[in-house]
Amino acid sequence: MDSRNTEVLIIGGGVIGAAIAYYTAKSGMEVTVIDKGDIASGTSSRCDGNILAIDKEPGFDSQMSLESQKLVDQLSKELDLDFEYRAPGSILVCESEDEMIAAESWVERQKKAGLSFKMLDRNDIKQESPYFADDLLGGLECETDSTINPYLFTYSLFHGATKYGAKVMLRCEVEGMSRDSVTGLFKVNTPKGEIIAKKVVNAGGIWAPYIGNMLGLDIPIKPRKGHIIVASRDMPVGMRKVMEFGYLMSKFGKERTVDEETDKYGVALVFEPTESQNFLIGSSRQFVGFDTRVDMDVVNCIARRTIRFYPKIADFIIIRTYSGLRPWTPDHLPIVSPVEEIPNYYIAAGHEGDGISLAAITGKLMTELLQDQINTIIPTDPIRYSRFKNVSTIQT
Amino acid sequence: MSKGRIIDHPILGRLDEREEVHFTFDENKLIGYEGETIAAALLANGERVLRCHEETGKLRGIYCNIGHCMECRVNVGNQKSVRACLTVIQEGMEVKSGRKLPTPFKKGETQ
Amino acid sequence: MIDVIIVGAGPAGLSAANVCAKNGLKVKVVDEFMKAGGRLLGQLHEEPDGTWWNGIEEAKKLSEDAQELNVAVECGVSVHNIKQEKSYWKVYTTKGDFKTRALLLATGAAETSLPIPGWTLPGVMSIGAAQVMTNVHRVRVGERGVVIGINILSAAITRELQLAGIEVSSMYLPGKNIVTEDAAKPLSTMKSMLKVASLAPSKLIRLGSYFMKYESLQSLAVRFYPKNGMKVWGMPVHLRKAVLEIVGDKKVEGVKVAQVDVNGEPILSTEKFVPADFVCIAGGLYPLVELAAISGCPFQYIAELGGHVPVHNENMKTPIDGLYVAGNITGIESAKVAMKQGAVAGYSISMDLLKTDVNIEDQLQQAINHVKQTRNQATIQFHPDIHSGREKIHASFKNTLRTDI
Amino acid sequence: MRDHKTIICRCEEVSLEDLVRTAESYRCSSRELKLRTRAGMGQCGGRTCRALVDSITQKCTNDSTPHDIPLGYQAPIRPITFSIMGEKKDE
Repeated sequence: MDSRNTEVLIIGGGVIGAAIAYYTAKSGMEVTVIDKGDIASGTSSRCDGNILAIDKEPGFDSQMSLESQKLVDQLSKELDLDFEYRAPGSILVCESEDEMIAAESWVERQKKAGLSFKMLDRNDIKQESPYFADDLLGGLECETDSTINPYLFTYSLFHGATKYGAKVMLRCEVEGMSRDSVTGLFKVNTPKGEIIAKKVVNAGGIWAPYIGNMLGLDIPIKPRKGHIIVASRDMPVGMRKVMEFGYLMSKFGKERTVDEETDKYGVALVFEPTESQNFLIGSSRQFVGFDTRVDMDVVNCIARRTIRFYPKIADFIIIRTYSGLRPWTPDHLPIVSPVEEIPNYYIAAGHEGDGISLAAITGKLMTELLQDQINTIIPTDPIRYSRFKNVSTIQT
Repeated sequence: MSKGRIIDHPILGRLDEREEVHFTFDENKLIGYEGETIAAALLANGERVLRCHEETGKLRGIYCNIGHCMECRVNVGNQKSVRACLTVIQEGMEVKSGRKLPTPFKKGETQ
Repeated sequence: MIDVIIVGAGPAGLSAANVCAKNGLKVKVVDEFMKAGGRLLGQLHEEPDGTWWNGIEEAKKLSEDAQELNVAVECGVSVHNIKQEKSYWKVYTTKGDFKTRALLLATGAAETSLPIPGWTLPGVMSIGAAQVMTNVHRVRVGERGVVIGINILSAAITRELQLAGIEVSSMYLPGKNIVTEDAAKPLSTMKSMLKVASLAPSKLIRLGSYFMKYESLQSLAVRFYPKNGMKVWGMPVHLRKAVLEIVGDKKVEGVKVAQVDVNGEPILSTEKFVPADFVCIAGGLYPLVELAAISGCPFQYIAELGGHVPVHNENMKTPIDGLYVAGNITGIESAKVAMKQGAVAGYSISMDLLKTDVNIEDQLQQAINHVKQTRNQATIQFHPDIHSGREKIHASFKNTLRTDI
Repeated sequence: MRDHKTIICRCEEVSLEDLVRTAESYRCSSRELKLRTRAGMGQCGGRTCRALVDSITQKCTNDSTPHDIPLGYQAPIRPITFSIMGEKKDE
């Protein structure tokens, strides 16, 4: 059996692993990435692609996204492979007075946190797209939000990482892991041989708890399923990402005044025009284990929600659907952190629906953590693993 | 019936007389026969080009003729992506060829 | 709730429907095409005994039987999804969603492509498209065309075009590239054509039977293949010429043809333009398995059956409860075999839904025997090793533990 | 209108040359080849090109065809409108 040594072993070939690989390799570290499947073969190719601040809790959360946006803008210039980057901003639309009031306070808080948000009135909404329902009252805008193709972004990061010397081993599942108490080295068993690593980064997404469990960790991440509809090329409906304000409610588990099914499946409209002029339309949120099959009842519900906001696209053509599992954490923030009880073991997972948004900042931060830098690009406390120390059972 | 049709066939016999159906293709008035598909009626009228590729503008006609390839998709009234090869023509039907669409996000094109 | 929904009103689907209905089951058949019959529609060939196999008539007979038996045959309906629930299947269609106790997928086959520069031009169509246009719609696909791809299906359909008075000037091999490779080799094409004795011209058979007996002489047979092709029904079949490009401005105007060496590599100095106002692409057939794939049914890749096929047994049952398959979705064979398979599926479903009737079990066994007999007697054999393909898939059923998803 | 490229995916106009180059560069699966090039991602759901894409993958990676279908199918397997998809239906 082969045996190889590496300074940093990243477990997970999704967008998070890709970004960490890129920044660590670029910083001169010796990096190996392993994945049980292919690059971007899990959640990172079963999602939509946005670097959003608009839907982040004002404060640390939205600032983290803003930093990520800046990094992605840089990446769009420094990486060789195009990943369909655009930065047209994004909007949230409101369907009730209550939502408008909530939106105003959202905008105020985001502005206070230093982000460029503003309210939109009925007229602005009409200007935004002639396809919108007439009864929408207004909404809000985040000017800095950007959009990318998630799997092309992942491919591009890996392409960049390998140019800086990163090694990528695919179809290479972690079968077991141990840490030598004397040398402190990690021994990782894979079908392609043993890997000895000084440092390990668990970027396993929904599988992070499974990987963590090999060293006795209890990582509070659960798969939360989301569906997306792909609609075929048609006339441009709008130029940028649109979400209904209710998306925030659904994301943060707040009460909404919607019909039973919409509530049950956590359906909230998310609309994204892609570079190939298709439309990606979501969204849903369900805890149904690791079942990735598309549930047509959920898709029906999303289609109804779409028509509610865009009645004029009822005759547009749906060409396929897909669903992905988002790595959910109890407080909706990711874990990007060293693990105190296991020196040189790190976790970068649990981004739920924000993995694409936060990949760049995660990669950058993890590189700094791996190098034991004191001054990091963003504060690390809110996303430390240790915040879950006292959470013994995960509540959904 | 027009010259595009196979009226007499040595094994299948003579084509039955059928009712005419009047329809338009991109505003041109054409005649087909009851029970036939848009694709058949258009080909019998000498129309080979049914649409162009939405992005590149390259011309397309029927390819598989049994609903698999989607190449013959046309617009019928307000309906998009109607497969000409599976859809029976109706009196007064307005058939429109598929056109090139704007691609505002393609690199090198104006937003 | 409906007892049986059958997707596909072709030879397999209709035969199955009629058997189920005879046994008293409530049956609904849906099909995308506007007429029932599936691939039967358009088939027209002379049997060895001189009679004509007219698929349209066969389809009519099956449809009439279905009507008499009160089978609900709904055409112009597309199924876009299926889902297994606890005790039934849900079938999602463009005309509403339905529940059924048993679901039979008889979705047939789709055509394999032979990509050649210019094949997206209007006027280029699959060979099956030309067949349907000619025999079903009775519309001329053009005045003078060429066929690219020499195989059993293209030979049979080219003959049908000729019967309808449509001139096919030549049949050519496809220009060789990484994906057309197998269809672009003169030797393997010749071998496969020799297996269709009834369709091959006598001169070809003579040449073939002399040379092809000996492995070492096989390439000689190809080497001596006439440069101007060999005439079949008055039309040259070129095993030593390939279409390198389909040419035209707004639609097909012709093809660029060159001689090829024994390996199918073009000899560029021999390029010639051949005018044509239509071109047919004949790459063969593969099982159309989409619905089976989204049902979660396990698959096997079996080249002899034409590609990926859902795992099933001789009774046409898949390992998934209440899900059955019949016809070309289970492997590429003639419509006659599909009809017999449909009957098997019909008895199999009847037995499972009605439980007790011993009589059905006998009939099921008989029907299975009929499939084998029909297969053995087939004049058109799409794949010479069909028997071994069938054995493989049936064996895989035994190996598949029921996958509870 | 002359185009000497060999188109494999007619819906997304992906050429043989692009597919072979990508398959050879990344030695990747059919699915990754699809995602990198868009071959098979158009309206026909890959019915016209999936076998071709699979064969390019195999030839460029020297793999044999797997028994699991390399390019997965996703419902709806026929294009349908939002209004059909979103209909509230009583069964």
